Amino acid sequence: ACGDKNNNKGAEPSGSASPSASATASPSAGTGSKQELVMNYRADPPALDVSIAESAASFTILGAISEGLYRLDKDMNPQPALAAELPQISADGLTYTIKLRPGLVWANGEPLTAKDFVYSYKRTLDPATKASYAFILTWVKGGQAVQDAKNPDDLKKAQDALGVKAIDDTTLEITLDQPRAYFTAQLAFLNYYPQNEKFVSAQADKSGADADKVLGAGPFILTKWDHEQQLVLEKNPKYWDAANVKLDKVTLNIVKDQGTGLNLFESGKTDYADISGDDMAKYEGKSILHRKSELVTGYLNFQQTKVPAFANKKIRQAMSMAIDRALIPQLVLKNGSVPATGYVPNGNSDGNGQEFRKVAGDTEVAYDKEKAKQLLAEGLAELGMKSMPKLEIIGDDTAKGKQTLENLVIQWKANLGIDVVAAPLPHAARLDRELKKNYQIVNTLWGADYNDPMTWLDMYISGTPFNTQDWKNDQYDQLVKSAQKELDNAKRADQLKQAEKILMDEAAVFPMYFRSSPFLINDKVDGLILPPYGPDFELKWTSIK
Amino acid sequence: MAENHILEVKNLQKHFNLSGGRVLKAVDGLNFSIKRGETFGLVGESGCGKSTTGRTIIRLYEATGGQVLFNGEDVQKMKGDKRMKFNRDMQMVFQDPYASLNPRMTVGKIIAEGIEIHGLYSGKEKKERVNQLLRDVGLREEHAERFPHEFSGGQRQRIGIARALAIEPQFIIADEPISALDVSVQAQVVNLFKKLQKDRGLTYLFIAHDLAMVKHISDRIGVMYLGKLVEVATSDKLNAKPLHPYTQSLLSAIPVPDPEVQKQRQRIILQGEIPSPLNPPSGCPFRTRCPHAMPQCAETMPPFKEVEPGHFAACHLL
Amino acid sequence: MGKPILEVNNLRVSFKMFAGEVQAVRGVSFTVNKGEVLAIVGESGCGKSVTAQSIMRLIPSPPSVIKKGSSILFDGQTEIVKLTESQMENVRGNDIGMIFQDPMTSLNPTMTIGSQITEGILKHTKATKAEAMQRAAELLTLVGMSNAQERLLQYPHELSGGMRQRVMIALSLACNPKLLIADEPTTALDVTIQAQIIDLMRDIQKKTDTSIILITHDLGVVAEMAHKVIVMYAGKVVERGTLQDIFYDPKHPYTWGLLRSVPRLDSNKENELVSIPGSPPDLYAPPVGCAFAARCPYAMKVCQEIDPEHFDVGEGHTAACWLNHKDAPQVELPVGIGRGAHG
Amino acid sequence: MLKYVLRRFIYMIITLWVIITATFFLMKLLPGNPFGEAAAKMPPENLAILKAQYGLDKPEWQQYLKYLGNVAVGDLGVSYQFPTRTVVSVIKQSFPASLELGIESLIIAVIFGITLGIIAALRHNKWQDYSAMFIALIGISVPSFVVAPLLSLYVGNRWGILPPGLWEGPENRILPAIALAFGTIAILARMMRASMLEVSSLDYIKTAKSKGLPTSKIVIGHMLRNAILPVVTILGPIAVNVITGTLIVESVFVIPGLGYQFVSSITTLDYTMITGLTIFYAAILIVVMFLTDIAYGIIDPRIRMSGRR
Amino acid sequence: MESISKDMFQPAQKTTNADAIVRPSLTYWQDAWRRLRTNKMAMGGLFVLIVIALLAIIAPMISKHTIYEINLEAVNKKPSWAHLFGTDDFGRDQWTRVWLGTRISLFIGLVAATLDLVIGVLYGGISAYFGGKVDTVMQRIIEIIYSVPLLLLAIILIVFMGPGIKSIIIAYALTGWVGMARLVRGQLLLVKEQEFVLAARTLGAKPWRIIMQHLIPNVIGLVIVQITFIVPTAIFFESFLSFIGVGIRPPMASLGSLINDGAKAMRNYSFMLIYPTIVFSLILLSFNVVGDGLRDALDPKMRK
Ligand SMILES: Nc1ncnc2c1ncn2[C@@H]1O[C@H](COP(=O)(O)OP(=O)(O)OP(=O)(O)O)[C@@H](O)[C@H]1O
Ligand SMILES: Nc1ncnc2c1ncn2[C@@H]1O[C@H](COP(=O)(O)OP(=O)(O)OP(=O)(O)O)[C@@H](O)[C@H]1O
Ligand SMILES: [Mg+2]
Ligand SMILES: [Mg+2]
Repeated sequence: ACGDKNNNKGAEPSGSASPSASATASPSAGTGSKQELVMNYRADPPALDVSIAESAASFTILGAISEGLYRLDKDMNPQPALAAELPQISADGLTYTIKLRPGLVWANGEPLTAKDFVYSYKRTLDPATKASYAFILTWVKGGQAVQDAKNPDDLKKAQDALGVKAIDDTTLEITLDQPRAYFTAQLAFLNYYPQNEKFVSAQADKSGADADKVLGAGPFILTKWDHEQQLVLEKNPKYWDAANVKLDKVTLNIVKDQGTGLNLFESGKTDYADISGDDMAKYEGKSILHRKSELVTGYLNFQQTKVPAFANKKIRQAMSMAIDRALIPQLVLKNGSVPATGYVPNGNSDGNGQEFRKVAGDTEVAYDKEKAKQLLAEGLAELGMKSMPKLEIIGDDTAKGKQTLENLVIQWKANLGIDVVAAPLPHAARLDRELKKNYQIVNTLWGADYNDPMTWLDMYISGTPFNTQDWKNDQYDQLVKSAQKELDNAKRADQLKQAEKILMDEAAVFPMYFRSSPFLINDKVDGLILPPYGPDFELKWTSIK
Repeated sequence: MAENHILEVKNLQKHFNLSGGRVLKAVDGLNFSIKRGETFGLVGESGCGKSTTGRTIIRLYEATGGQVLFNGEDVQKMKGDKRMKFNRDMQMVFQDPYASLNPRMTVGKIIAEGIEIHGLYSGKEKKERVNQLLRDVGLREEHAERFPHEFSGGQRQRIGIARALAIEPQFIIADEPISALDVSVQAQVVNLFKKLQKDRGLTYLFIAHDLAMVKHISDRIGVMYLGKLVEVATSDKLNAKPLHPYTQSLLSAIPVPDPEVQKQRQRIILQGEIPSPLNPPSGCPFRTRCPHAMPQCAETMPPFKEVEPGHFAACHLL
Repeated sequence: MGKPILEVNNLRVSFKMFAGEVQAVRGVSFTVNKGEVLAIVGESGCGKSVTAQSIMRLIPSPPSVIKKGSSILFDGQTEIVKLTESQMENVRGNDIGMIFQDPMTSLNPTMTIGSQITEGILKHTKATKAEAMQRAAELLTLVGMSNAQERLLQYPHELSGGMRQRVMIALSLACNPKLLIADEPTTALDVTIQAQIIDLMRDIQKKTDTSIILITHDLGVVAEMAHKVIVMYAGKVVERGTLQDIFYDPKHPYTWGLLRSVPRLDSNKENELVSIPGSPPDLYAPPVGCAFAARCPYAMKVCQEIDPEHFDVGEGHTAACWLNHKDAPQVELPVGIGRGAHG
Repeated sequence: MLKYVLRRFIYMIITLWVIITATFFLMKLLPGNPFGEAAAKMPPENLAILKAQYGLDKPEWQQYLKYLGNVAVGDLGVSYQFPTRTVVSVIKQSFPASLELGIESLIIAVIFGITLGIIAALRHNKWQDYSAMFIALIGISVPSFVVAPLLSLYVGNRWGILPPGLWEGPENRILPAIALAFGTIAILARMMRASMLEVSSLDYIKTAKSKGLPTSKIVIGHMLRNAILPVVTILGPIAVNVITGTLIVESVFVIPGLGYQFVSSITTLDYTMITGLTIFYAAILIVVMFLTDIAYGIIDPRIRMSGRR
Repeated sequence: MESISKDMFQPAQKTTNADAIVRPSLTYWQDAWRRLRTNKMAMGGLFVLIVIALLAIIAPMISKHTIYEINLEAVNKKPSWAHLFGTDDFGRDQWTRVWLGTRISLFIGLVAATLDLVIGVLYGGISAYFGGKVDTVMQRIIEIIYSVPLLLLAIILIVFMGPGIKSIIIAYALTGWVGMARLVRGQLLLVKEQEFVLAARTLGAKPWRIIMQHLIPNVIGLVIVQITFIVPTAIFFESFLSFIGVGIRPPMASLGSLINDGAKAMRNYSFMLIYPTIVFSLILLSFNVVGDGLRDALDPKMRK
């Protein structure tokens, strides 16, 4: 989602072939040593409720306490979890039939059946639940109707018509509105997890608010939750795969300051710390340093209604070309992020089994300050203007956010001779102005909600809420819209590739970097997975050597 | 009322409200008047309400009850220009010379302040006037640039007098202007007061606890005890024939600067505790220390009656 | 009268100020004997309080300095000028008590009377708290305050000026000092209370054989209490003698001026009071000759050039005035001075 | 006295009401969407439903009255950002740590600040004065965002003397309390010095000396109480700030306090949280101010008598 | 006693010997200035302040470097002759940045001090002088201002004014002076009961005159001490605002924001923290010694 709120600290790319970073290549069972792990965690999660969860923090913790039909392994491949095997997909790609493992139970001992999935989906889609990720469930046939229900009757009707059925206790059938190539992986996504109706409704509006208000069927149980201070996870003995869960206890201390986090790590008080880019250099080459490249792109938007000059392609190109975007990861972020080579980041699939970036190549405008000057002059001439109006760039007011703005302002001044004023704002204020299109240039982020180019490209269809810069290109709209309906994955991937090319050629957005984040992980920790999107880490296969 | 009364005080009361709803009757029903050009002395022991009387007259305190007429006008009702005029016509010399001088102002500024407020002189004239005043009160011109703490008590008192004189008032309330001074300076100051009175026709309300000096300077004297006047008479009459037992003891207690005379004198030494104004005795306030106290004294407050023409006293013995 | 309890010799005290040095006390010498009351009189600002506070070593330093050559010998053995601050602590309150000029500001507003009195007792004796309280109550009764037990728990602002002054006296007497310095103890009080307090001090002095240095400008009080008197002017002693010497046979024009300034009970209101014209010299740079010369009606050339030393004019009676020189013209005692002047 | 307390209590209520009103409407001036960024993706109809649930569709004065009613019964509302958490529960959970740390740091600050101030005043313009004031100046010139990380890095990590963070045992309290006390020490020391200098020249100090009391007794018995008033004056607001938590010290030392909640509620535009926490803060502030006034009377009996101040 | 010629005992000519003017006659301000000048510490402080102010004005102007250049060759270099204070993350010269930041911080500090002097002292003066209901209301207003979170105010300011120095100063003007107002009021409640205030009233002095001439000069010592806190407080207030985005806009920097950034970088590049902190501490130290000197100089009793 756009700059998931707890996670805008900057990142870096890695050459790693595997899309996720993992503490070691081969998870091996720990023997003898105490299977306890202490970790820093950067934020207290909001409500740990499957329907409402929207932040990486919720995804991470719920991922440990709870489980979906599938769980992504270190290569981001879905492994059967609550499901016994991979789904049976109908020929039209619309119907998924999934067998559950027999004898599944919730952590409180109650049996877990296919009905719990049906309940979960209906609850998430119910407008009263106020689930912000409900849109992901509208992929299920009839989902949109539930979302749009205006009164209880409509709602009841729409819920009954929803394309999800418990054929029996262990068989679930899901019908989609259209074929989606990446749906099996999506079934590992938090919002497709089951929920225990009895338990959830008993909590009323406090569901997921405290340790005793969370129920899962995952590898761990949340035994303690001191808000803003500490969460403790303990092994769930009733978990179907308990035999393969090595860790007995995981303590997560909420540490917001990375400097202190590092102090805690260095003084042996924690086994895992996220660190800032500035501190990374010191650990370069050491085995405790781990990097995860994320499906996150940092980019600039130029608002065309506010600044009519930005409707001119040459001016947009000039603005982009004047920036040596390599400097942002190098001088500002220093966390391993790489200069962007397009909009869809490295590691993102193309929906057809391949990595989008590899297929699409480098579509980004190259840094060329001479050409930029020339383009600016031409653009201004076309518009009959003498100079650019006074410009302001808004962005987050974090340390790195401010430095990024500073760097851009300097480059525009030095390379293009134009004055842009930097206006760092609190995150919420920045986001508000962005969404209200009340900006001239904005420095912003987008992170994948699911591993498909569509999560990146549908937002620039003209008139959609995230197309805040008011860029409009009919050809682009057409390409993305037809890809949305395209059944042939190869063709679809090609359409999306073309669409991105248009986006980049037109300089509609200016991607600067693909984000990556550095972590320090104690060498004794084995099998801790750092996935590129969704949760921050995956604990199930982790052990202490 | 006679035309020549510059000040008339009628049933003046000043009560202080203390916390806990207690009321301190600092001044409780005073009646006296002062003729133009006269010096009225007000004596009484510490805390009997002398300063409060003075301050209420000059409106530093709002009276709780009663009236103060200055040149026939009710002081409490003056506003605006009238009030400014009143501030010019009536001045006060404060009891504590040091506390009444702003420690951060030079003497020159202190004296010039009234002149500035009333816009009397400016520039060179003002400076000359200040110098003149300094000389008048027996200080030197170069003192103008010094600060109050550099002066001795007597000199400070003179600064206070110069400040009061600066705006040429008709009436001066002198609140114990001499008690902190040594005898020779006392004499200087008293002479100064008298000289000014002669030259400018000033009227004084002269507050003190030292009867010897008050007797010397005043035409008439009022004796206060615990917020009330107990005796009023001309200076000579009071000296010759004090009526109230308190006045009698006051007069007898004045020490005489002559060792032999002093040894022979009979003094009336008062016994008993000085009552608190918060909790005044019933009836006559003086009865707790009075050598002649009678049962009647505890019951009723003796009336303030004119025993002889111009000689008032409040005592059941009379 | 017994042995000397205090011998002050050539005491010189200056204040170092930005504009120069204020020579507040310029060579003061006097002796107080056991059981004797010595009065110091003199014009305001002549250095009485500074002298008194120097004896207690209480003048703030800086800016003040006690000059070299000054000597304050207590009880024939203790050289106060040389004591360290902590040795001084044992002298203060214990050997020498002091009553300050202003009772309104000399008591701590945030402490009860009782604890202010007992503090000194606890410091100098082995008394317990309760004993000290008992002693404090006795002292209050001694200085004529009723309800002593209750008073002990009151704060200074709850007392009248006279009461506060009596508290000050009680406080200074707490440890039966050998010497009591009373700096204008009755100035702020009306005559009836003043009379009470003088009586009280006399009583105490007689009973305990305490020596007293009484500083005052009220010659009436001096006449009533003192055995010996020194007259100070501009930081110097100008005349010293017995009470009778000073009142009936003064030998210094300044003393004459002082005595004549007092309004007499029978004085005529129409007459001006006799005062000494002019004001004392600036102590930043005292004049070369006699400091009083400029105001002295009898000033001679020598007065303006040479500062007079003390001339012996009787037994223990000295005056620092050239008029007492054998070559000087004879001057009549001005009217209003001498026996019977205040009849 | 009772009457005075009662009157002050009424003032307190009025002040609090003004603050509630001001915050309530000031908050409406804030930009943005109180439901967080996820709500941005919601279709307008859903957003309207959401708004209706929070009563945001009603006219503002109705919202205001309803809110006042709720506050009166101690209900400060539910967080917009985290609908499962009420403002009161957040306060309950975060305030204890802030309070504890605040009190600890105040104790340190008062002890050190006053001692330094006294030393400086007693040795006015001597080397002790200069060194005490130099220490105080370092306290002012090195802000908490430098002190706190430095302490965590050196004392906590490099030298390993005390834990660099986390809120577990008593040993975890020391560094943050020191970091928090740092600036306060400086302010108190300077205030105390100035005020002691004034007191030391007063007459009754001479009286105390004349009894032969040693300096230590004079300082403790006579000067301290009379000099402490201005210190008490400034200590009030400082104390409130300190016990309600400070973002930097809390985040550096990983303390689950209220300071973070304050800042994050504002940066995330969590309306109810902002208003609720502000009311809480204001209430504490007003009470502390009141206690300060009472303390005046206890420290100086003259003030109790006249009832002013 | 040596013999003295007889004619010495002739009556003297009246001279004004005793009346000789001895002490140099100076006005209050001349006097204060003279006293300040003899205070070595204060003069030293004043000198340092002047040097710092001059550097803040001149150093960025004569520097070869601007804050608008990125130098890849010189990123995070330790101090050297080329870069006296080292270089930052972008290879910019810290010397230039520190002095530019000093310029801004000094400005903010001085504006804050002025606002405090004007608003805070006056407010406290009025509240104390009038007392009673006026005081009650004014004190409640202070409580209200204390209570409204600074951050909330700051964010509203960004919304309406955008980030920048103007917002900082407005935010400060709205809230920063309350401490001073309270302090001044507290002290004045004692001063106003003194007799010299009453004396001024009997002269007919208007409240304004009494507050300005009689009350405030008598709390100047405390006011100066408080002002010496205000300067650093305001500078950090600015950096706090910068921290939340209402402060100085990058690439401009202030001392506060440089120290803030330095604190983040201290683990790796301690010089980034040390130099701005030294400059800042020097400013404060000088402000304080000058303040103390001024306090002494303005107190007539401290004549030395
Ligand atoms: N502002 C005030 N508030 C409360 N009580 C006061 C106030 N001013 C004076 N009093 C009380 O009123 C009484 C009279 O005081 P006042 O100052 O008039 O006495 P005084 O006769 O001038 O005594 P002194 O000779 O000591 O100056 C005293 O008991 C005093 O405590
Ligand atoms: N702290 C001080 N700083 C400067 N000069 C002082 C100080 N204290 C006293 N003096 C000066 O010393 C001289 C003597 O003062 P002292 O207080 O001894 O006078 P005094 O004889 O007690 O007068 P009074 O009768 O008015 O109390 C005065 O000229 C005074 O100006
Ligand atoms: Mg009086
Ligand atoms: Mg004296």
